[in-house]
Amino acid sequence: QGGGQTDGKLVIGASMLSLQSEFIVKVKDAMEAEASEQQVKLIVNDAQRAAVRQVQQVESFIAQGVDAIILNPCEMEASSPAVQKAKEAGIPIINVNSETSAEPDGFVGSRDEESAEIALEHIVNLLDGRGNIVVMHGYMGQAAQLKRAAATKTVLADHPGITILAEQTAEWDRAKAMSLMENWIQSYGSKINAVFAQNDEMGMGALQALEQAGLKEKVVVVSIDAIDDALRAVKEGRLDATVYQNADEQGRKAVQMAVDYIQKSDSAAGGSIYIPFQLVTRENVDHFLK
Amino acid sequence: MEILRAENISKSFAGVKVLDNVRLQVEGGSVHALMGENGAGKSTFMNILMGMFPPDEGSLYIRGKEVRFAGARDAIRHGLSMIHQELLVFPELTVAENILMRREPLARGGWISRSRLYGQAAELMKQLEITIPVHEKMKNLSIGAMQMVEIVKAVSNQASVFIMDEPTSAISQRETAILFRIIDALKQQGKAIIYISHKMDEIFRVADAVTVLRDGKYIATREKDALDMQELITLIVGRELGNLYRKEETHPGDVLLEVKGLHAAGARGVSFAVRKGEVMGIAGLMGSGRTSIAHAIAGMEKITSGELLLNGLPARIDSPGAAKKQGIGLVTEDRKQWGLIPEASVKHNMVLSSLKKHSRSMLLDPARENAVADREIERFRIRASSRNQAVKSLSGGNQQKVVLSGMHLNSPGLIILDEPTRGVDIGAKQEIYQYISSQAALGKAVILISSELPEILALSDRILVIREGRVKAELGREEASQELIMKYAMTHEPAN
Amino acid sequence: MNQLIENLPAKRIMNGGYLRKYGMLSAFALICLILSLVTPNFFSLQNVTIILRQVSINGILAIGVTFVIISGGIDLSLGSVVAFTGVVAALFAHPGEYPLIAALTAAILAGLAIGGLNGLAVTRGKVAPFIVTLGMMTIARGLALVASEGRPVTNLSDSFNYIGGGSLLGVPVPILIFSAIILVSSFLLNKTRIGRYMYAVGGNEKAAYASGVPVNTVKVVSYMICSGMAAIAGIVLASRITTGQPNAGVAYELDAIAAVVIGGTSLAGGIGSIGGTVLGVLLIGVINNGLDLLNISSYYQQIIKGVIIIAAALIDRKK
Amino acid sequence: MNQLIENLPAKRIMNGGYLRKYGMLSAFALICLILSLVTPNFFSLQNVTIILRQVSINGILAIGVTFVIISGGIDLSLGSVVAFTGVVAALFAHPGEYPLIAALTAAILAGLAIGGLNGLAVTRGKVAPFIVTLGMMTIARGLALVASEGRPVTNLSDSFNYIGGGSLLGVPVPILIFSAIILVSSFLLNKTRIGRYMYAVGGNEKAAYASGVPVNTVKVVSYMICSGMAAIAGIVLASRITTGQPNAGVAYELDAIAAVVIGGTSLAGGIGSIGGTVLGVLLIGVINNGLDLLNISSYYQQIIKGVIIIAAALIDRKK
Ligand SMILES: Nc1ncnc2c1ncn2[C@@H]1O[C@H](COP(=O)(O)OP(=O)(O)OP(=O)(O)O)[C@@H](O)[C@H]1O
Ligand SMILES: Nc1ncnc2c1ncn2[C@@H]1O[C@H](COP(=O)(O)OP(=O)(O)OP(=O)(O)O)[C@@H](O)[C@H]1O
Ligand SMILES: [Mg+2]
Ligand SMILES: [Mg+2]
Repeated sequence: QGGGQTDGKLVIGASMLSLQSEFIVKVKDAMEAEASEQQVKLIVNDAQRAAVRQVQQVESFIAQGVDAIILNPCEMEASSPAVQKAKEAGIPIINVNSETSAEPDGFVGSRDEESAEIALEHIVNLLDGRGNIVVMHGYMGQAAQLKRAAATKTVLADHPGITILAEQTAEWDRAKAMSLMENWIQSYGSKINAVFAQNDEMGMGALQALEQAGLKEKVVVVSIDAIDDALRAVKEGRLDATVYQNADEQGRKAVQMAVDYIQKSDSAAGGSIYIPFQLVTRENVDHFLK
Repeated sequence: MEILRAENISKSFAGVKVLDNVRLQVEGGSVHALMGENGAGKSTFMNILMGMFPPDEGSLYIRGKEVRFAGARDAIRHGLSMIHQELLVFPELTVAENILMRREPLARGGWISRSRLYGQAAELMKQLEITIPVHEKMKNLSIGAMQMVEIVKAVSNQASVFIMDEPTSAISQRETAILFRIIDALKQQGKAIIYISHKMDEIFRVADAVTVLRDGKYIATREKDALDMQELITLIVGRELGNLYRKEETHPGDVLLEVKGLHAAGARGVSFAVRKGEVMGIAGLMGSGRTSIAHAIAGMEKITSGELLLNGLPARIDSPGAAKKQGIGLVTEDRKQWGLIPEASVKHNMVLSSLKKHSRSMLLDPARENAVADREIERFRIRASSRNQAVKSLSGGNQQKVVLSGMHLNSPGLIILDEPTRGVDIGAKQEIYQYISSQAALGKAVILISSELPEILALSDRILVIREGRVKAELGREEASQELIMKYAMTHEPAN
Repeated sequence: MNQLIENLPAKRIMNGGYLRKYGMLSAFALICLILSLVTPNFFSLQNVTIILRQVSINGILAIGVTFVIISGGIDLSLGSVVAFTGVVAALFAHPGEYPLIAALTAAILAGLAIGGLNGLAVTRGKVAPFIVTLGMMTIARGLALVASEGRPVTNLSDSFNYIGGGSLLGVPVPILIFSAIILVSSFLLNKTRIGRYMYAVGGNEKAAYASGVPVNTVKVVSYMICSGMAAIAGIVLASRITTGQPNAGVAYELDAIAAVVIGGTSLAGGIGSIGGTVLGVLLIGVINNGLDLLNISSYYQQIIKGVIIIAAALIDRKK
Repeated sequence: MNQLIENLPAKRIMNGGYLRKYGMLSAFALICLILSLVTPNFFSLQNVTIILRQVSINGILAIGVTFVIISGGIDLSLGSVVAFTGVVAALFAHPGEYPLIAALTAAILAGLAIGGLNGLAVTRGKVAPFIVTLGMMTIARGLALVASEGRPVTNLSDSFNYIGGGSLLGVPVPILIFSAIILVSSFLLNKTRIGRYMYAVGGNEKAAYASGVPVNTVKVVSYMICSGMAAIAGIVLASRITTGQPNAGVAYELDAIAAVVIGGTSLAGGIGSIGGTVLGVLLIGVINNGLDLLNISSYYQQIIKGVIIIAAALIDRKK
């Protein structure tokens, strides 16, 4: 342990879910900012959404003898071996953004279910508890898709007036979501009262399809992530709402926790920090727009 | 004794009847020749016997028992073996692996014994007095050598009927003699041989009986004793054929091409000159370097040293495109590899190299292409269902004519013909000979490379004899003879 | 050579031209028929328009790669090129900065440059097309990420967004672009010398060379056309989703190549047609649309889609 | 025919065997040398072990698809087969339910069945391999989702997890499996009739048919070997991430085919070797590992990776 120091600096290795995801890039940026303030060296690897690559990257970090590891898990279960390996090697490991089933030394992030709960509750409110919705899923089988889908079911169980007309994957992709929405409009036309998209990319795609079909006025669209485009759309009154997840705080807290852990080297430094999601509507959007 | 009999075989491709009720009966211990013009249906017939595809109608009997082949494997199991007209080789495998395909010797564990594989193949080669290294990859051999390997592969099968579809089209006299020795041995063992060739002298040398097909129909069968050259030709082409080698009078003019000290892959210091209006023959054994010389002049092969002068001026020819621009046209000996786009139509193949000439700047001119193609089909009497037939479904001889017409359409001043009558029937040969001598009479320079000495002798004004990449003799038309050419081509000299 | 040759893939494809096209055409007609029976909206003008707009991006890409495949090559980089050129276009398409033409030119030049590099690596560098374009696939993706700093490039001008979202005389612009490309490409491939040379080079490179065809030029041009088309698709996509997405277009090359192959173009080169490719594109588009209309669970959608593609190919060769 | 032939890709690829292998070997050696100079940890025993373990899954897949490619086919379904068989194995691997062998057998049978179907569709159905395996790619993905109900299958027994995570005499089990597969595959391909027939069928299918080689059987076997290997890879992967993940293995086929092609196997069939494939696998693995060790930003990593792959192929053909 500690063998990876260069010029006496602490070294932290980070394995990120995907650096092609806007949100994860923001988390990474925050981590880098914090790391340079704390004067620690941060090595960032991109797991490109593959849990097995993540496991490999953590093994590499262990071999390089980093002082701590930050893991942004691809999958709850599949990324767990990475956590176990780090713990076996006695290197502190902090999970950021989402959880693994193996317990890390510390956790900074949010409960993914919460985001879907907030979004769905908002839809239910706007529809007054009655209406038909369609649901766009992310890539099938991924943790975020599963958790958001599970939360959708639990929320709707309490609101029998809401019916799911159709649900389908658009694989987190805006172009695919547009096509899917167009096709749904063909099948269901004006029966659709609301769209819940598991991320903003898909939400924006659905929004554009609805606008082109001249249906936007009648349909509620809510999605998750609060990417810049979605925030602007909320501000313009096109998108009804998005759900904000605080990338900056997640990234910074994760690095702080890692540094604390190394310096104090006791488990008191660990623990879990939950950063709540926030609903973004036209009323509060200015607060989130830079 | 009858070994194989085929009755009432018919076959159509895409509605065109290619075989119409043909029959054939072959006896053990004899050679039965099958003859006919290009596209008469000989190869189609043989492929049916070999189980390559089923006939539409007809039956097949082996030793009197009717058989039906579900595939080539069945035919092989029933004791048939075939040398295909189109070389069917595995270019990436070695000579030994090619020869012993499906007959690999196994070691005790059930796996292939490489040492025995190469041992057996080498042994076969030795028995047959063929010197091709068995470890060499097939793709590194010349077509002639590949043809020899195919022969070895076929005749080393434990079969009772051997089908040989133009086995000598790519080899020279020396190799043909080896093949005939093999055939004699097979006859001794009581095997039946079906032999296809367009070369009359070969037929008279080996055949015990001849069956003739024309336009997919059975015409006649003749026993050896009742065989007459003139009658046979008439049976084949359906009309009287005049003098095969009619040569127009030529008047050699200025030197068009001068080659000085040419070195290339297979040429080691070759010098000669060709005049306008003359046919210069190049003779030599297989592998002597004739093709290398032709390729070097036509920009297909790198010239390592030496000089080419066209009309007295040094010429830089580094690609076939450059050669074409400078008025050099080549008919390749290897049409499959270098000559044809198999999937493309007869028309597209014909006009490919002269496309620039036959189009309006960048745009194609379909009407003109059609007209040109129809004219060429007419000129060379190409047997195709239409100008749009894919060239790969033409018979071998007709493919050769397509290659020839493609060269012709560029109207080059220097015509290089490398084995131009490979696989061409006797009627078509006559047409090609007339074409060659008329081109020379028009003042073009022609280089004619051929392994068929009679055609070289009849058509050339002058003959170069090549051995081991060098010019061994230059013979005038008057002095040249088969014996003299072979003497220069074969004499062994100590290497320097 | 019926039976034997029928066993050979090459021959099957060759059997070619018309026959094959009609086989796939019947398969396509059959699928359309079934869909219009089970889904009421399938044959509406509106839905047909939607299908056409949905397929236009894959259509443009598939036509581009048809040129490369006919010439005997392959292009795996086009999905990444879509992303890269989309980002480049978006960077020049912020409202009030440059005229629209700047965004279009920049993207298309970027595409042509990548195609040129692919072509040079294949011809001068003599590296197998699969490896060259696989390398370029990751290079162009990296370039897209670098150029966009890993974030979607948003806030694009209305005139730019019109390309993917607008309509002219009731016809969505992407459909118009796709149609124009079909016409121009058919012309290029069938009526010009370079088009003929592409078939020749793909059919037998050695023979084409021996006939004096400028083999290298032909190949480079085919790669440039392909990447140029990918740039057009990148522009249309960026405009349609009003964003330059650095992670757009992942695996688009597979869809495009699939459409080409379903349309009867041989991966061995030398055979194929724009018409066939368009048919392949429509087939895939109709399946996607129909399965969505039928609201089939996404797990089963995948299974059914795979089965239909194989079944269509089976009908194709039966005919 | 020197120069001309050297200009042609076909010939170049053919030029084959040793020369080509050594070209790539030098490229590989060069990359290793550079990496060991710039990164201190690169040549440690630990890092080499890590690299080998990292490449073992892609290695197993690449070897499997080598059989298919040498026989003149292609397999795009293997990434999905990894997911499907991984899920199948996981379903039978919950602790205390079935013996370990049940999970392994079920997964491998599932793989062989898919390979058999691929092979039958190609031979009996006479559909182009690209289309068949593309269809199977989405079918197998759908099956994985259906079998797992779209969720990762977790809670696997320790004995199962040992396959991907454990070590024997200090050597990680995946490396042992990979090594065993290399040995068995080389033997199969070089020393048995069926192996040699694969080269024959891929090299000239018609000639193989005419020689009496059972062409269809050879093809079906090659697809079954490929999918069987994919099942082994699926087991190793599921075990390594202690989950049967229905969305695992996306695009694995591309990495596997890339390794095969970099290793000198021609996509046209008839040429190739297990040794070459292993080299290709190692090359990709070393690049991935080295770029991670150097902590190069992931955007530039992609660019560099693409450049290195093309450059290695350039060195290869120079030699
Ligand atoms: N697959 C095919 N499709 C269409 N026509 C074919 C096909 N195969 C052969 N043919 C036609 O069948 C006829 C007979 O061809 P075949 O090859 O049997 O002739 P051949 O007698 O062997 O001629 P050659 O002496 O030139 O070899 C030709 O007209 C040819 O065009
Ligand atoms: N690329 C090459 N590298 C080395 N040697 C070569 C090459 N090409 C040809 N040769 C050799 O050069 C000699 C001449 O070959 P070439 O094909 O020109 O002979 P040929 O007289 O036309 O015989 P054939 O009748 O077989 O065509 C042969 O011995 C051949 O092995
Ligand atoms: Mg014939
Ligand atoms: Mg020759």
